[in-house]
Amino acid sequence: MLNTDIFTQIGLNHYLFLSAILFVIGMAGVLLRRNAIVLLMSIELMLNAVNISFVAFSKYSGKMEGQIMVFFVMTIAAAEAAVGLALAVTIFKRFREVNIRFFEHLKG
Amino acid sequence: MNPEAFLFWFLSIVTVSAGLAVVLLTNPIYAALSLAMTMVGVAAVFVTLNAYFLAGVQLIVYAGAVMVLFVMVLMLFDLKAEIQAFSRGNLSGFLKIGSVAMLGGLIIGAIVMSSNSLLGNNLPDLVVEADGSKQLGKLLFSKYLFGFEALGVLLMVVAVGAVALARSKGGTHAKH
Amino acid sequence: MLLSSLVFLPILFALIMVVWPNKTTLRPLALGLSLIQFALSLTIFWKFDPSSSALQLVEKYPWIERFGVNYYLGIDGISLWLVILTTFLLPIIIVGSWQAIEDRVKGFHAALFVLQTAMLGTFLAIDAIFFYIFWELSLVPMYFMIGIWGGSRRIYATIKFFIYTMVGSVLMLVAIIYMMFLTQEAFGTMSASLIDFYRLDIPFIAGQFFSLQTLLFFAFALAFAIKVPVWPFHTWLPDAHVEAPTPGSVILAGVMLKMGTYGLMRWTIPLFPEAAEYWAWLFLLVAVVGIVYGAVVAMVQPDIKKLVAYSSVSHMGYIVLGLFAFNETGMTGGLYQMLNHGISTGALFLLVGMIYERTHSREISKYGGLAGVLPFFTIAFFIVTLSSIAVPLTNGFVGEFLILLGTFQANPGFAYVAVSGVVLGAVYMLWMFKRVFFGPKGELVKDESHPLHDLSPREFAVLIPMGVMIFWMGLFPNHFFHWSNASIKHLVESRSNYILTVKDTNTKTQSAALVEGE
Amino acid sequence: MSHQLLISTLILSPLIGFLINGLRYKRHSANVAGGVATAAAAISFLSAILIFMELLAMPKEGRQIAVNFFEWMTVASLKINMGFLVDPLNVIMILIITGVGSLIHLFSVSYMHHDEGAAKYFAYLNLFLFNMLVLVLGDNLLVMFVGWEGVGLCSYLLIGFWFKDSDKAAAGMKAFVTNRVGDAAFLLGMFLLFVSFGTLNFQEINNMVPADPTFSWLSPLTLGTLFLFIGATGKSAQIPLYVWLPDAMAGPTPVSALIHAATMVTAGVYMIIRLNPLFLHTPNTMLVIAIIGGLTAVMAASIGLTQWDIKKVLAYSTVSQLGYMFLAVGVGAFTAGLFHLMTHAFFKALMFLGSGSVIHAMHEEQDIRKMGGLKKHMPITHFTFLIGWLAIIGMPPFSGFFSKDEILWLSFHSPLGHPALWALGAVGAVMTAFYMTRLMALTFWGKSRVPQDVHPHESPALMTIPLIVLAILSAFAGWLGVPHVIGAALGHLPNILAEFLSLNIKPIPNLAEANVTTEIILMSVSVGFALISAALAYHMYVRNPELPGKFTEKVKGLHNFVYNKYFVDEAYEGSIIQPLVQTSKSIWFYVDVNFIDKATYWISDIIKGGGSLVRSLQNGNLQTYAMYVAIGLVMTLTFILVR
Repeated sequence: MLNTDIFTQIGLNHYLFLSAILFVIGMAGVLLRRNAIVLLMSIELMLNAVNISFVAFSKYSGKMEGQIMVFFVMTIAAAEAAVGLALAVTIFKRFREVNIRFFEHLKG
Repeated sequence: MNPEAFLFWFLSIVTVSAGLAVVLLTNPIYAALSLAMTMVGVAAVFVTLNAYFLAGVQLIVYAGAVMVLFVMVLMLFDLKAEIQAFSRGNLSGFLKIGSVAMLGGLIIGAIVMSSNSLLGNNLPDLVVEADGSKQLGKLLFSKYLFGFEALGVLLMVVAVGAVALARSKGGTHAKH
Repeated sequence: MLLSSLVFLPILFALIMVVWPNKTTLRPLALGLSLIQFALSLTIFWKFDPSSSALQLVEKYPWIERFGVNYYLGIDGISLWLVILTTFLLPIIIVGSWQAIEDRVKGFHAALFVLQTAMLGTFLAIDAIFFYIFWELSLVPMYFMIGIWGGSRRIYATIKFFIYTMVGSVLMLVAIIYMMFLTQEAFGTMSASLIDFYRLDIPFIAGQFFSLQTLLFFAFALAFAIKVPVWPFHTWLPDAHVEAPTPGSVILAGVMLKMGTYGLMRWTIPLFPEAAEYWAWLFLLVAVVGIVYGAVVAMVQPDIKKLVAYSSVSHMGYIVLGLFAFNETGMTGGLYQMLNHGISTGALFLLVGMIYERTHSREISKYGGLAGVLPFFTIAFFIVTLSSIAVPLTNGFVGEFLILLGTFQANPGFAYVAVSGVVLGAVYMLWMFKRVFFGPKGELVKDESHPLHDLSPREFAVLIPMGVMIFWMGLFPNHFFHWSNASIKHLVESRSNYILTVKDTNTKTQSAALVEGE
Repeated sequence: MSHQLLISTLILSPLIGFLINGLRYKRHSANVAGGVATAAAAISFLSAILIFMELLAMPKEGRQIAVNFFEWMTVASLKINMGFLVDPLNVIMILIITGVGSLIHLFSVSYMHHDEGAAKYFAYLNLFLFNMLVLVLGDNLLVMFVGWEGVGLCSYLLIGFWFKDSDKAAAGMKAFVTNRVGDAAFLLGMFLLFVSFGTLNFQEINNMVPADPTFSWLSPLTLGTLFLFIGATGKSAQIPLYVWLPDAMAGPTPVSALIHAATMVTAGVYMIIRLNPLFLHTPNTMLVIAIIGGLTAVMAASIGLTQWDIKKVLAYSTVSQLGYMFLAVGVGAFTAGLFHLMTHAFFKALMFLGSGSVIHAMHEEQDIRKMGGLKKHMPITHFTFLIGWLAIIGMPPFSGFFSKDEILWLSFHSPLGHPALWALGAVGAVMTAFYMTRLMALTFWGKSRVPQDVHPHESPALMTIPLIVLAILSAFAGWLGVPHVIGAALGHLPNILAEFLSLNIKPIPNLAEANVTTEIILMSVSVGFALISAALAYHMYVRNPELPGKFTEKVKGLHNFVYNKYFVDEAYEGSIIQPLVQTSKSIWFYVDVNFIDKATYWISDIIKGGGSLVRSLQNGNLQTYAMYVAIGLVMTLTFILVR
């Protein structure tokens, strides 16, 4: 008999799994995509994944701090997106290019 | 299958596939739209976790403001689907995918291994009250007031900085 | 205050050099200051008590109390002569470089004075960290001296010189820090004082390389061996010498190499007596190999300066041989040979520099018949050659004889081989002498358009003190032994349990007062 | 006069002469320079005579004057005084040195008249005297070594005096380096003695020598004496280190007379005599010394048979005669050794000066094939040379006869001797008679082969006076050491020398009573054969001048072999010098430059390689950096989980 509890009894772990998968997907985007803007999007994805964890913990431990943290993370994410995009705009304005491979000035 | 479970599975499938789409679609506009979809999914997940206020904020801030910003920028750039959306290099590509997969596996493994010690076995079903927003507000303006204010300052700085950056010609690479 | 002023006055002099506005009076000023310094160093003899093996004229002030690091200067019979040698050579170098250095004169003299501080500090510091600072400081001015005023491959030579010495000294730093922790374990408080280091009892296991004392011994010994340089680590020396300007070569050969042998004598041997004894064969071996190797390689050098550089390798081999004989004869000979080498090789470099100034070549094959053209130069060169090949009544003989005798007493086998250096030394020096000074006139000497001038009064002024020292040290070595005997005797006799007492500067007067009171 | 002052005058007056001439060496006046130098030497000689008289005035047992100037080196148990000791042994030496030295100085004044470096020459000559006196008078081995090296140095300077000629400079260097080989052995000998006795003082060593001889080859004393002997072979030109002496003839001829005949080269003999109790203690060394001495005597004499250069002949003759001295000391006949040293100093100095006179007359020509018949041009030179010749071939009653005969007899008779050694000596004597007669014949007698443009003339008085004085000494000095048998025959003539030296020289142990008949037979045999060989040489070179050519034609191979000095120089060149230079070059190139130096490059290459490897990680690509973060996360997590 297949134990179906794992499908029916949704608990903390399920949310954590979901968060992990989203985080990994976001990370894959950061590593693999070449478009700077998509890169930024992937970062947003990772942040959101983390947020899910926070909220899940908050719910299952009964503490509000998790949600507070999510609040902060969102703010930071918004700020980061704003700055990142501003940078992307200036770079694009100068080079007409948002390909991340194009910016390798940190080369040692 | 109870409604809760159904809702969870449905939302997770939507969120994950939208997330995948963000990474896999070559056209940035589609990626952006998929991201918006993911945001909405996440917001819905928040709802299932009784974090109504956050769900709202998520929709407003992310799916609203941030996504609009992204789309605006994309439109500004007028980008087409890219011919080479993914970075080149067999070895590094393999390494990247490999390391990402390993990381995912490891995180999940970690969760499984530590699930017993995380919060104990008898998890309370629902602890957070329905009026979580009130508690959140109280907490935010008392205990975490300083962090809140600091965030405010940060946002201010970001706003000024972003404007300054966007206005400058050539940004950090400008030649004077 | 005497030692402090001796060590740090040169820094002040260097500052004066830098801010001095008048370029023409710069050299006389530097000469005057260096003479003041020399005179100051001579006043040590008034205060120094040669009958005591203790550390004298001690100055100790806490510096980094948490780690037991002190500002700690002291002098005894071992360092006394090296200090005098350093201060003696500086005026000579300044006069010797009167014409050799033409650009950036200010910087050059400032570097000389800073180097002086570093060298004197190395010889006088009794605190390990303090010592290490001076040890490393000495690299910097030398680096600039070779790098700025050097020959065509000077950058290569400086980097080689710097990295070589650095590798060794970093190991030494690790060992010093480790020993500071050992003092903490042993005495409860951390101390970097050499005197506390001597009191440590570091476990030694014979035959085991990875035992504490052996490792520490090699960490120190390697640093010094590279500086000396002992045989397989010698390749930086010829390059550095060839590229260095004359004054750089003189100071490098004259004093800086002695820092290595002084280190062996002051640090390595008394700090790790068992390990030193156990591994003495290794040092005797490389010393003997160095003596023969340096000599045979010197023999076939086409470049005079390189020849002298390799002869240094040979001579420094003698010093190490003497030190590791572990008897009074050998050690005294070793110390004496340090002074001899400073004088005679220094003089050789000066002479090579003088002829280089005239012809701009150091290639032996381009010379010949100089003796007929430059008689005074030839005489000077010949006297220095005699000193270098250790002809009796010159200083070289006393040192070499004592070293070989000491080695023979301790370990005849090595002495039998080392004696061959006596023959080979004569071969390479005299062969070079013959090719440069005798025979028909070489292409550079013949050249009618560039008539060569014999020694100028300035050059006489440089060489006469050297010549006087050569014969004085050869005829009356006891004048010199008198001041170092007690310390060397103490070192040899109580080597396995070496303790350096500190002589209170006031005791002398106090006891005198007591006698008067009675 | 106090002893200290006397000895200071003796030693320091040549030094002062050296300083005076050295400081004014740019003035070219040979007369002034020579005057100063000769005066210095003469003052020295006068003080030597005064010292000698002082000694004679002393009671026989206490005949010694010890003077200590200052402590030279004092380290631990090593205590070396700058101390000098005069006793009967070295008073003879200083008389020879300063006496012959003064004569040679005088001779040089005229001989070096035209040389522009005369002041330098006289300075060196005085410096040599100083060093030689230090060598002889030093009361310990180290002070002796000071002189030992010092005379080598002067020899170097004087051989290479005409340094513009590369060969002459090379000869000087060869002399110094060969001597240095000996000196290194001398040092080792000193170390062994110091380790054994704890002192280097001659008297203390001689007093401490154990009574019974040691027969072990490896005992420190045997080794020590052997090493000292090797030192002596260097200085005194014995096999295997004799090669420098013939080349040393590159120097001015008076130098050859003073340094390379009369004084310096005898230093080795003197040193052994000085330490005679010690050498008697080690019979093995004595045997080696005797054999080497005998062999050198024969070998050098045989080379002398074939040479054409007047100075080369004399040089090989000197080597050969030194061989006799070593033969003498090797069989324990120290008195005879010193006796021969003295007579040899007279007649060889005489002959060298005579050859100098000839060379001077011949305008620097040294080849005896271009001489002949000089007798009538240079009567005084010829006459004095004749006396030297009679002395060296051992013609009674000239001095060489007495000393050589004493040596031959003792090499046969002494318990340390052997008939074979006597035979070597006798063969050497026969050869000596032959080549010296040949030299006489080719130079002075027979028909003149002098080139047309050379007009030989008698030398000035300044040169002939020393010749005459030396000739007188060569003729009569032999009577100082009349052998016992002759003395007895002539009515109890005492052996003055032996008696005078008895304080310093240990008698040969277990010496049997001399058998008068044997002694006379042996004496007659050696003298007889020498006479026959001299007559043969006269016959070959004066009567039938074509005969030698025919003879050498017949034994061409052997003649070539001997004429080329047994190819010893070439053998040394090929087996030692060239390999040394080649090995040094390859050591420098392959070991120093390409191995030791390169090894450090390898280390730096490894570090550099590592650096560029790490550098390639930092490629400036943001995503790669992100990947490192991911990999780091993976590793950290793995670490946490696995642990």
